[in-house]
Amino acid sequence: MSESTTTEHADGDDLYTASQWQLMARKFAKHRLAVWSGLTVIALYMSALFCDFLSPYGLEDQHIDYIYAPPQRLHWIGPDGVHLVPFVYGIKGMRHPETLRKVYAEDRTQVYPLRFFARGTPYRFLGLFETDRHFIGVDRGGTLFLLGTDSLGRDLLTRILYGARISLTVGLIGVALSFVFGLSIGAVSGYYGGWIDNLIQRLIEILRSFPSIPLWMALSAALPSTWSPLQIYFGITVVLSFLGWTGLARVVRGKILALREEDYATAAVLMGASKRRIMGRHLLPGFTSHIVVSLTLALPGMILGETSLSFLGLGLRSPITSWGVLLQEAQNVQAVAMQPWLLTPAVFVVVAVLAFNFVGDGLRDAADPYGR
Amino acid sequence: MAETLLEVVDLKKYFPITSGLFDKVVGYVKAVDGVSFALRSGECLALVGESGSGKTTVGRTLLRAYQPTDGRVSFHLDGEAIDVMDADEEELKGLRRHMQMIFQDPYASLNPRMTVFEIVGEPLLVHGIKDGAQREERVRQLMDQVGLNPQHMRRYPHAFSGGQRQRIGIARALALHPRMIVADEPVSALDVSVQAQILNLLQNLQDDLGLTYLFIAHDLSVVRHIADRVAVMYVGKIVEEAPVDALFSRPRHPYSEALMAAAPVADPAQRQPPLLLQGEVADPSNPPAGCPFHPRCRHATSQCKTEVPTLQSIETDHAVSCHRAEELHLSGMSS
Amino acid sequence: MIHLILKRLLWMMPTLLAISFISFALIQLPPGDYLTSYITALEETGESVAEEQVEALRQRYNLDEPFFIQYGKWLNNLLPFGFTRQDSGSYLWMYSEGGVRSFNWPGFKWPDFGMSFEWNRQVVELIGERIFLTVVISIVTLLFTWALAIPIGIYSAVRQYSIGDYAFSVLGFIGLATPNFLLALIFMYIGYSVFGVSAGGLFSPEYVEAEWSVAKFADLIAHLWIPVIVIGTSGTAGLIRVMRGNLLDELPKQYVMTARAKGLSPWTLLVRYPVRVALNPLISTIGWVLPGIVSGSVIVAVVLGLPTTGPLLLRALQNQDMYLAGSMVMLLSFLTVIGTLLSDILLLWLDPRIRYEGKA
Amino acid sequence: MDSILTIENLHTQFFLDEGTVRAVDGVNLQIPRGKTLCVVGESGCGKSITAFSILQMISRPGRITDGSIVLHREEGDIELTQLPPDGKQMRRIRGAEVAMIFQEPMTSLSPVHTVGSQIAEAVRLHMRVDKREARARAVHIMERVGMPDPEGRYAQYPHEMSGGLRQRAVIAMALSCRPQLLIADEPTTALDVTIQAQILALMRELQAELDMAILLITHDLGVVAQMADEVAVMYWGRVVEYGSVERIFSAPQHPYTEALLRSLPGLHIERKSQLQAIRGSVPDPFQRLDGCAFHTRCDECEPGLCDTGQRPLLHAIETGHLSACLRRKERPSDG
Repeated sequence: MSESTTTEHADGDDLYTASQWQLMARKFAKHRLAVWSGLTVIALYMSALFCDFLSPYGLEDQHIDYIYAPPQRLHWIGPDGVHLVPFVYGIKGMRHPETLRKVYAEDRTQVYPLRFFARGTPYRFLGLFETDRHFIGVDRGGTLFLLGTDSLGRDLLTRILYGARISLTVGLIGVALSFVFGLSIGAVSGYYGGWIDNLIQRLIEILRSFPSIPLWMALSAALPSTWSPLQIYFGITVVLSFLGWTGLARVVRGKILALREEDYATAAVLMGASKRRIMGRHLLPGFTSHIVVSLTLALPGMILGETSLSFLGLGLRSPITSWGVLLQEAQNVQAVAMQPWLLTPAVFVVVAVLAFNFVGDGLRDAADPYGR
Repeated sequence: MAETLLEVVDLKKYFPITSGLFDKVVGYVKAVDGVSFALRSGECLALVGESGSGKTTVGRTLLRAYQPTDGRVSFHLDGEAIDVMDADEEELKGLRRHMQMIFQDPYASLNPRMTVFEIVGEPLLVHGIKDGAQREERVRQLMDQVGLNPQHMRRYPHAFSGGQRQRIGIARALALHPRMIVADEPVSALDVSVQAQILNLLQNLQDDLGLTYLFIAHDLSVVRHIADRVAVMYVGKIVEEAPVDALFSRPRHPYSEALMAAAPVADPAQRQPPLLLQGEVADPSNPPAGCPFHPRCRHATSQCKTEVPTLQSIETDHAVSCHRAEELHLSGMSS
Repeated sequence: MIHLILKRLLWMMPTLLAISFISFALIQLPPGDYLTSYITALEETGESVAEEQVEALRQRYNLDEPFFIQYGKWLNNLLPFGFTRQDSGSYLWMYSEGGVRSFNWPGFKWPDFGMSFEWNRQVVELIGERIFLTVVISIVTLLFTWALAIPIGIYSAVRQYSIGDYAFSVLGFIGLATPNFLLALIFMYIGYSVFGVSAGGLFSPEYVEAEWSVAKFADLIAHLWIPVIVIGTSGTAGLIRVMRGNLLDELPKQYVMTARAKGLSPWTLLVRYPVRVALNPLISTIGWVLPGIVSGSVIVAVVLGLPTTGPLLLRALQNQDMYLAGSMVMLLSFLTVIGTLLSDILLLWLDPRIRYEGKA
Repeated sequence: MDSILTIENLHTQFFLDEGTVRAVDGVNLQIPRGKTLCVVGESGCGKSITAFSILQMISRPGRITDGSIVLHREEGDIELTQLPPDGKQMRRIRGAEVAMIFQEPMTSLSPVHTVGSQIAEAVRLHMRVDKREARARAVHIMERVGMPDPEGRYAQYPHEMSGGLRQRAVIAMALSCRPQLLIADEPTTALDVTIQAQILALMRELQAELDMAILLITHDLGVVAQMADEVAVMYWGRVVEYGSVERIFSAPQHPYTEALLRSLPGLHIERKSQLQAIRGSVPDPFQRLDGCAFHTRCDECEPGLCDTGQRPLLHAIETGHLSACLRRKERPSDG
């Protein structure tokens, strides 16, 4: 060779030896909104995991005296000056003389500072050991309803935190099921082609022409009412994934068809590589990032699906607590008008769905670091 | 004369065209329609033609990247002829050691998710060299051989320029010590200044390793430089086959003549009004009757419109498929 | 072109058949049969059920037959043509040996979707007007979605990364993330607390039972916008992304450069070339926008109390009134399939490239 | 020299996240009236961006940052860089006085409009004619560029035509208003050689007929030799050599031009010999280089002279022949 053709670059080897995932991570990190959303998602899952510790009360703790109590405000400045730790005033309920409905007012004489690691309803921490410490709480006699209470006087914040456990995992399991179906069916469709492909494509087309909510409604209405809450929960995830896999199967199939035509796949065929190797080493890595993206984007759909179904009373039912189940209390305008805080679970739904969407969007932008 | 390494007889590759309510097959694109040639050990045979001539399909079909429609390809290995087209998986894998390919697009031909070591080492791995150190040693040697810095073994393709990528592709093709390489337009996607580097590399490798090339190209000046013999293709068929000198000094098929006249010569002193070839390349799904070139041919007679000419030897090593080959006096590239 | 349409029509058949099958499977899914639920329902209201009445119903719904035969008979009933049940109560095609009496193939008949147990009425009667209103809402929503999404999408693409683009993107994402029913609740809440009126329904009280008239139609239009906005929001957000993406793909293409090099003004250039091309794939999105709209309308209708199929479907499902529910799910799916077909034909008509491929 | 267009010290830069690309970095050019100027260079040298800059069709993130482009016309000079890019004046010039054709005939035409309507639109934009007249003129010019059955082709869509026909249609559109200057950006690169010859011949013919100047942008030195009157060689954003086609090919003054010509396989090179390749590859576009940009690949590079300071400017070797080599400033030689 007469000449050396490698040019040395000042910025070093680093960028050149970065793998696909490293490049993706770098590109993703530049997408600030996506990074923040990612942190939000992590925070949501963390709070779902530690909900019994984070919430001030137990899931089913009822406060008969405080039915439909509005959210209590945290104060820093009291009659006696500025507090270092925020506090709440005690609340007093009374009947409205005309409407006879219960209204609540702050009792400025009672000051309950926020206590960290306060004692409260006992629970098993992560199922490991018994404890009665909660992250926040107030002294006996006071109440801490930061997001108000429901028709049975249960603390809404507590219930939302517990609800996250169900609402955020329904999607995960649904997506996991869709993933298994979508990947295998899509791979078969794309790799074998021919009549199998044709058949699968038809099936997908048919499933996609069903409007999802009516179909979900019908399927979940068909779940026997005798089932246990756990069975219902899994039943709903299966129902949700019934339509979820089609999108993924399409992505997988399309990618396989496209990548199979790439010269580097042909090169692998020509070196005598086995089908398994071509699939595993050349085709599959070509679309894993796309699968991650479509999974991320499928999650919010599942969360919305659960919420909507439960809201209509066709999905999860109490005693299971999910965001959708909590929203059932806000089904009519009167309830919303009188107790608008009952809509707060919806805020969590929106935030979670938004966060997933932004993460998915950021991943999609980062997914193909080799764009020429 | 050197022994024959590869023999292709009446190779055909048709791609079906479907239409109608039930995707009925209504016709075929006859991409390769009865091509025969032989590759001699150590030579470089160039396959020349315009788009739609089927030259790329020939290369891919004889390597069994496509299943052929018909035809026979035999590979001569140590005095034994192995049938490529009927080889089963096992035989084919053995054959693939000896027949490799270099691709046109230096971007699409390298898996962006594998390092150079993994790309160049993959054929070794597939063919049973499991030992990592042994593979690394061979990859190092290969990278050196194609003029790449072996220290860059752990880099991904995106770190390399077009020319360097093409070298990686060449190293991969060389990994198993092949006897024959199909080079499909290996320099046409490269910049002028890099093109010469790769052509030099290909020639050096041929000299050092005794490789046999099937060189698929459309650039006649490149072909003239690197090839020993040339086969000119038009709409799925070979219309002329000859040693380079013979073809360039005295082509015998009007299409070969037209191709040469159309190629722009990099010399302003040689500005002749080019021999204009009217019309466009025929549609391979619906080629004209008779000689497929007749609608564009200045010399066409009524015979050409009805009778299909066959490839016939008119001199030693010089075959042409034209009814009027004997009588026409055609001019090549002047020098 | 005719070939392509015929081909699509032909492919539609198995799709519709499969939809009907899945719908029937849905009817069959709940444990127990409808007769049991029917009897329970009747007994709850205090009526007693005679033995022979039960037997007659059992006969009518072929409850003793195997699944596939039940499906076949159900299908035969809902086809607008086919074999009619004879007086003897037997089906001609089942008992051809027993002597052919008469049959009216290929005459036409009204489709029979079966009975609603809860309402004790023909399913067809129950859903007739509701399906019509569902179609009206869907179409108006589709138009609304387009009318909003196309200009915004164009703006976002042309002014990529501008403040407006970001604002629309964020709004769009929020629109995507907000469940339909929440939006409906918010609208109703605003209507209730700010204007003191109920935002629900499609008609003012005086028109609910009225015959169709110009005034009733005007009243419908006046009420339509809230459900349309509520249902259309998420679809609009999605379509804005699609339109923006399509246009961003088209803008750097060479034909746009060529047209610009001709000396076209920026506006004419934009509308005549890249927008025109970017609109075509948008038409094919009807295929997925439409099921979304129909889906959304079901939930929104429940919250807003619209006289469409939604509340009826929900009630039917809650009461396991499965003939009614299954028929509705099937009809809604049929609607989307037909909508998709229409969009395909529209696309075929608009895009010369597809027409050409069809010819080849 | 009577020129139609003068470019002085043109700088066009692209502001990307990864850094600034100085795509055009101080280009000086004069396009002679009624003649063909070929701009030749490898991919990324800025030749196309120069062309787009003339028509002020640089879109974000790119911008003309410095320099002037003056169009000389009968009613007086006009400085294009002073005009608002999509203002009325600029639009009157585009298509009417300066027309442009592009590389990809497959994508140069809108896929959803008929070919004829796209040509007629150009006519109507710049001439006061009604629809019928515009159509007649479009058909006429389609016939003139050698499209068979122009009446029938008028109503066809681009995908119903071959690449050659499409490029003819694009040329018809560009020439419909008889421009003074035609900018052709790699007009034949995507075409087969025989079709390329037809299109180049057509361009020459129409040039003579309309007395128009052509700015032909290409990487193919063969096309340059066949078409050019004057040649500008570009490297890394700048013109490094300018001269008549005869001088450039027979006595190149810049080492880059020389090396390019030497690296070509051709009739003057012995077959199978080593080509004189240029080593290395074009520097990374984000890089900043001191001195002559070619010094990283130049065999004559003199450390301390070529790799420091400002980029060298063009200087006259003799009348009409300019070069930008620091070392060969004083000693012009015959090639």
